[in-house]
Amino acid sequence: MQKTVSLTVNGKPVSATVEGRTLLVQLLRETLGLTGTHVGCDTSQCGACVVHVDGEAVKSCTLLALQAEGRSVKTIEDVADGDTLHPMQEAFRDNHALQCGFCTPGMIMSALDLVKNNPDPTDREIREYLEGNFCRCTGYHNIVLAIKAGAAAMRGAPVEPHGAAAE
Amino acid sequence: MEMHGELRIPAPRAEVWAKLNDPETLKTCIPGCETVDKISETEFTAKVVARVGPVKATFAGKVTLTDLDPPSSYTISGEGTGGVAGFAKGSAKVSLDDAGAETVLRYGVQAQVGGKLAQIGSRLIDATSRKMADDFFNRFMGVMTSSDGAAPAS
Amino acid sequence: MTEIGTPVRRREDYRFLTGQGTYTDDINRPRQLYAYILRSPHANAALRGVDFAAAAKAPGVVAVYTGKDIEADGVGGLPCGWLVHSKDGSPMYEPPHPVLAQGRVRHVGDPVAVVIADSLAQARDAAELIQVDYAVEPAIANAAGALRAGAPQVWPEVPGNICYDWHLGDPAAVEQALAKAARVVKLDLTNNRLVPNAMEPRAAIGDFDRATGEHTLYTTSQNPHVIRLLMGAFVLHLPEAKLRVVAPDVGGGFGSKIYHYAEEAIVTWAAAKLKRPVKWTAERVESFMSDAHGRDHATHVELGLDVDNKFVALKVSTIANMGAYLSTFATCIPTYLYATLLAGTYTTPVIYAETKAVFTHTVPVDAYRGAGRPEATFLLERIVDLAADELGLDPAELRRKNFIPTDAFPYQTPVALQYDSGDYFSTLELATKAADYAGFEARRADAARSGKLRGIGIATYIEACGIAPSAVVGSLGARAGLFEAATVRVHPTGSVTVLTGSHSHGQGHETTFAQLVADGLGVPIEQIDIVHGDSAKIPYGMGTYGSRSLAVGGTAIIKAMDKIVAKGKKIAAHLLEAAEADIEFKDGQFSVAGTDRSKTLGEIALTAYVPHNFPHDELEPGLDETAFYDPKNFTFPSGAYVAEVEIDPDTGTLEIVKFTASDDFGRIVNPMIVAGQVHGGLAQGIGQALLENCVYDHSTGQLLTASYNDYAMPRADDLPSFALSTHATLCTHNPLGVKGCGEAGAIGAPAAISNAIVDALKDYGVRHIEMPATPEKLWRAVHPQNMAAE
Amino acid sequence: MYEFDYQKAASLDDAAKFLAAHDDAKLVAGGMTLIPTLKQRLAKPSDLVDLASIGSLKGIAEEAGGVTIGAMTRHVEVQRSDIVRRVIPALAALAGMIGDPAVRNRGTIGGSIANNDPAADYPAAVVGLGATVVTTKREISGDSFFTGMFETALGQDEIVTTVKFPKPQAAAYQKFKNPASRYAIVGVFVARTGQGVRVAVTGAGPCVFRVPEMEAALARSFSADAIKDIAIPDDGLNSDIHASAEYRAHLVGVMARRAVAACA
Repeated sequence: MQKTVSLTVNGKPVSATVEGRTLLVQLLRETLGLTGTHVGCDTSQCGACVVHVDGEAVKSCTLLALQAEGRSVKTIEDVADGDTLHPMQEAFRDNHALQCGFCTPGMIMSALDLVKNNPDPTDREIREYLEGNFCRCTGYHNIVLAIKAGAAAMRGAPVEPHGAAAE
Repeated sequence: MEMHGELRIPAPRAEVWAKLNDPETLKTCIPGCETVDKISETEFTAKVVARVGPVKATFAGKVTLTDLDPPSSYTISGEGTGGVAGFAKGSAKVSLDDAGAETVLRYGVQAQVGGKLAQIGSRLIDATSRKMADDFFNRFMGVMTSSDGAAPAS
Repeated sequence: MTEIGTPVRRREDYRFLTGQGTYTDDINRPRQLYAYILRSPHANAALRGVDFAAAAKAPGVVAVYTGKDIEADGVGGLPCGWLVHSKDGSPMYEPPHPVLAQGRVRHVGDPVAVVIADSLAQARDAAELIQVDYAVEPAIANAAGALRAGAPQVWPEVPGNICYDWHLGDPAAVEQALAKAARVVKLDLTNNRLVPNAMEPRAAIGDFDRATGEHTLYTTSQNPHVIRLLMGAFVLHLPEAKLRVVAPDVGGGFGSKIYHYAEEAIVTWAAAKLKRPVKWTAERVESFMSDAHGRDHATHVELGLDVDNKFVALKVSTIANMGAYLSTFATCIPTYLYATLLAGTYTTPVIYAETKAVFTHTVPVDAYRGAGRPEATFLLERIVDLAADELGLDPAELRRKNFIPTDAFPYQTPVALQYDSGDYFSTLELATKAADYAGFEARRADAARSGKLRGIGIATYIEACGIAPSAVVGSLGARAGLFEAATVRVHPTGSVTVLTGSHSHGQGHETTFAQLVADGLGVPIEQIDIVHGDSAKIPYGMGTYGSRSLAVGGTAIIKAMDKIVAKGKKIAAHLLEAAEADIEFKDGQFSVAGTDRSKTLGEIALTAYVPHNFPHDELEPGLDETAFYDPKNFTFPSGAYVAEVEIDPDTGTLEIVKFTASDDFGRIVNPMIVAGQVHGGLAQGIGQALLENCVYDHSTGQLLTASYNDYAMPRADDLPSFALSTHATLCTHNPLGVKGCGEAGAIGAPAAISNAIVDALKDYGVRHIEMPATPEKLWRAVHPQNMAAE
Repeated sequence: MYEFDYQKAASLDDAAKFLAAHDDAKLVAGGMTLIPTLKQRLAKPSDLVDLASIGSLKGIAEEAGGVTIGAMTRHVEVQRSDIVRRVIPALAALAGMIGDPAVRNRGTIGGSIANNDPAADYPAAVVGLGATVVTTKREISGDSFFTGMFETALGQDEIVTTVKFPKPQAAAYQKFKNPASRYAIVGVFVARTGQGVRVAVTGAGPCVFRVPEMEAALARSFSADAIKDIAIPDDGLNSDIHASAEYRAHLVGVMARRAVAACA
């Protein structure tokens, strides 16, 4: 049965007709063309699909589009300010925290969720927070550095020399 | 998965044997069984709805009785396909021995699951098989001990 | 201008960071249909019938195809790219590999039918209506089991399930040396089966243009030209000129996206039949049962040592699981990319290796990051450590004693390779120093005081990268050339487009290659564009695998730039009225030696395209050069890794306290990217050592690890930060002196971790722990009364 | 997924009535288990009844010295709740070990206990703390709520509304995670209460269970040493490719001792 869902996506009101079984990620990718959010698994583990719903990180592959009714969804496409990268995106670039880029959008959305709740996370806290985000390319070493640097930039702390370049 | 067990049933061996060969009893005892239709003395078709937590899969298949040695032992085997869920096979070697007025039923169960259930649910295969076997023989015990020989409400 | 050696930030990052990458599944074509592939739930079954009448009538369904349709259209099977011969000279058995099963399925996941519908949901709904009548037969999933008498036969034509029984080296010399050895150390070990698990699942879109007759395949590939050749020539019989293969942004490969897969042929074929685009995207559970797996060896190894503790002989006998069919390059992995590396970093004078490749009812096995070299390194570094333990020697000392001396290069090994350069002492020294190897016993004692078992492990490795040369590999059975191609196109105002046959799926070629060009032509990096991945744009190239891109693809770019500079000099000589021999090129300027007269590259390019004043007698207009580079030899990166681990004996839980790596990659163009490659390789190597395992039920062939609930992927909190260093000896046969860095971590890490574990458990008499070293295995090792239960 | 009708329940009453009338309808709370199952087509409910808009099911309150948690309260809220962290810090810590952050942002306590996955964490807390599960029909003691693998005392149209956790004198949860799924291979919740000691084990068996021998020994002497010689029989424990029953039995002992030590 088709139903109409109305929500806010990246600050803009959106309405779409969906099936009960339509997932939020399908609405984003297929209906709205926001293909920055990726699907990497079927069992809600890899985190490539993480977006923010009402400011919190959720796996958009494990949420029905209809469950997002009336909510505010933010995807990777709305993180940068125009052409200016968000400090967390900048930190990922500066610390070479991405290779193939497939996990990156989910990784950044999770990183922002972490920093919102913990503005100055330790390495261990970052590693534990990434339990639901898999990366097969980087070995996470530079992702940890990037999130630390991104968090520092976001709270206005002096940016520490980046480890990736130093090596 | 393999498991073994033993029941002491307060009924004579011939009666236990008869129930073990009775489609209605099988239907009552196979967990989730919705229909059992007899094709021959040793072959039945069956429909079983398996529920494991959020999973609910309908298996259609066959129940066969082999190695018949009335009224002492047989092997009861079931094999069904559950669409996308995959398939399941199970068999129990059942033997009966007199113990005074009672009967001792011994069983050895083997189970095998394939397809999607094995691919994504391997952690649950053993526990589910064990539970289904336990349920089967518990229900059988119930059938044998209820006064009218009918199945207890479950 | 020198861009080489600097950590230039990646130019590809902006699009990935902002969600603007274009991966195959992000592409949608007008009027696109969706394919869902029905796969076998059985490991071995005859197909008595496939009834799809109901599915064909289901809502939205456009077509249902089975093996019969494939056969009727003359669609060929997937070819194998390397012919291996057995000891007796007979060729391997090469079974048919139909893109949809014909008459029989041979592994869980074998494609049986494809449903094509207006939506994916409709295709899946309809697939459930297909009734397949399987006659299930016994299956065999493990290679050793498949060799036993009476085992189920995967191919009736292959009694005993042996694809080939291959060998390398001199068996008599090895037996003789072992007989005379002062000590022979023996070990049986397995190299666990892995699933590559690039985070982007495979996907493919077939498109057909009726007007031009052109077929286009968008696919998650590491080498679009190879797919075009194999699919065009062997499977669909299409002329290459009418077949375009595009590999857009690809989300990781690690080997698994080298091969030609059935789905690529299915969507291309179906799109032409239906005259509509057809898209297929794997679910992760499908990836587990259709992407080529990696490794899966069972090996017996013997190392002989003389009284001076010098290695005198090595004997290796391996059973390699091929799966049910031969994947594209499966056959060369446990042979030419494996046994040839068994000298490692050592002077072992005689080596004999034999490999039985065995069919089983499992997903085909092929190259996965490292491909043969991790297997060789693992057994070699384990047996060396075991020898040190038996002899009561420091493992570092035993290694140094047997290293190939730094002045012995070029060094010919007894297993066919000639190493051009290396310095194993320096990387070992760097790694052991950084790891404070000398101070370890104090840390072990500290850990023991808090009830923990600490161990340290060293592994050295050598790898052969940039597989080459074509003539040699051809003589060994390769059915492909192994060159690379590049076009350097200088535009009229001096900006540059490079078209490369290498393919980037995370490696950062768009940056590293641009650094080469900025350095070579003196053009600002912003004015350089690197194009890859589209067979319609780039010259015929071989793609990216085996850490070859910079050494082979990069060299092709250098060669093309050399041609640009040579032609530029001629044009400059004409413009500047000087002798060609007097023209120098530096930092983007062509100058007459000893004068201040010069022309920029842009001026030269403009002259080449607006050839009013141009040496027409001598030259053609334009400044656009292509080079094909076929390397003279492999490159030989090497290194030394040190792992320090701590085990909780109560639970068997292991923590990597420190991981130190020192690598020799030759010249490094972008140290930031190189470090990233090492990090990623280490994570996969550590994953193999501690977490990852593809498990089949041996008696039924059921795949028990087809999701992340059961296949343990390394997560951030499973891994430490890594301490890296490099020490360069230059490759002597490519102009850059580069060696390749993509696989090193995955090659060296498993042995380093395993050696550390065995060291931690040495008081318990442990000789070896099979990978992955799970907590339960480690707990059982320290509680031997429980061993029997395993 | 198979197609279903999505219903947003306006009230508990509505939801219960709908369930009573539709045999194949399923409740969805956080959906963290249900939706992946549906994606694999391993269930075909006719309707999904979403409890998300029922405000009365959400929230955490300090009541009768303990903590009452609404069924639709998410793991992240329990993990971060000042009340839970003050009154039963072990419960907040347990909530923080479930799944991963994005899962904790959606998953709910009611969904978790109603599902009763044999490796879920919450059942250990409910039984370990001697909590009471309040439903639309009755109050059920934690000990009798979990009846078997994925089975609970809930009827078809019965919905969990709150869980009432009494405050223990001390409590701790120790979890040994499955390296792949991060579910509990073994999780042990130990609580010292006015009525004695409770030891509840998840992950090890088909359903959460208590260990009376340990409870008795700990009642005599609340120390890790007091239970060091109590061996858990492996008979009937779970066995899979990740851990044998024997290893799980061993881990129950280790995790229990660590939980006791963590109570100090």
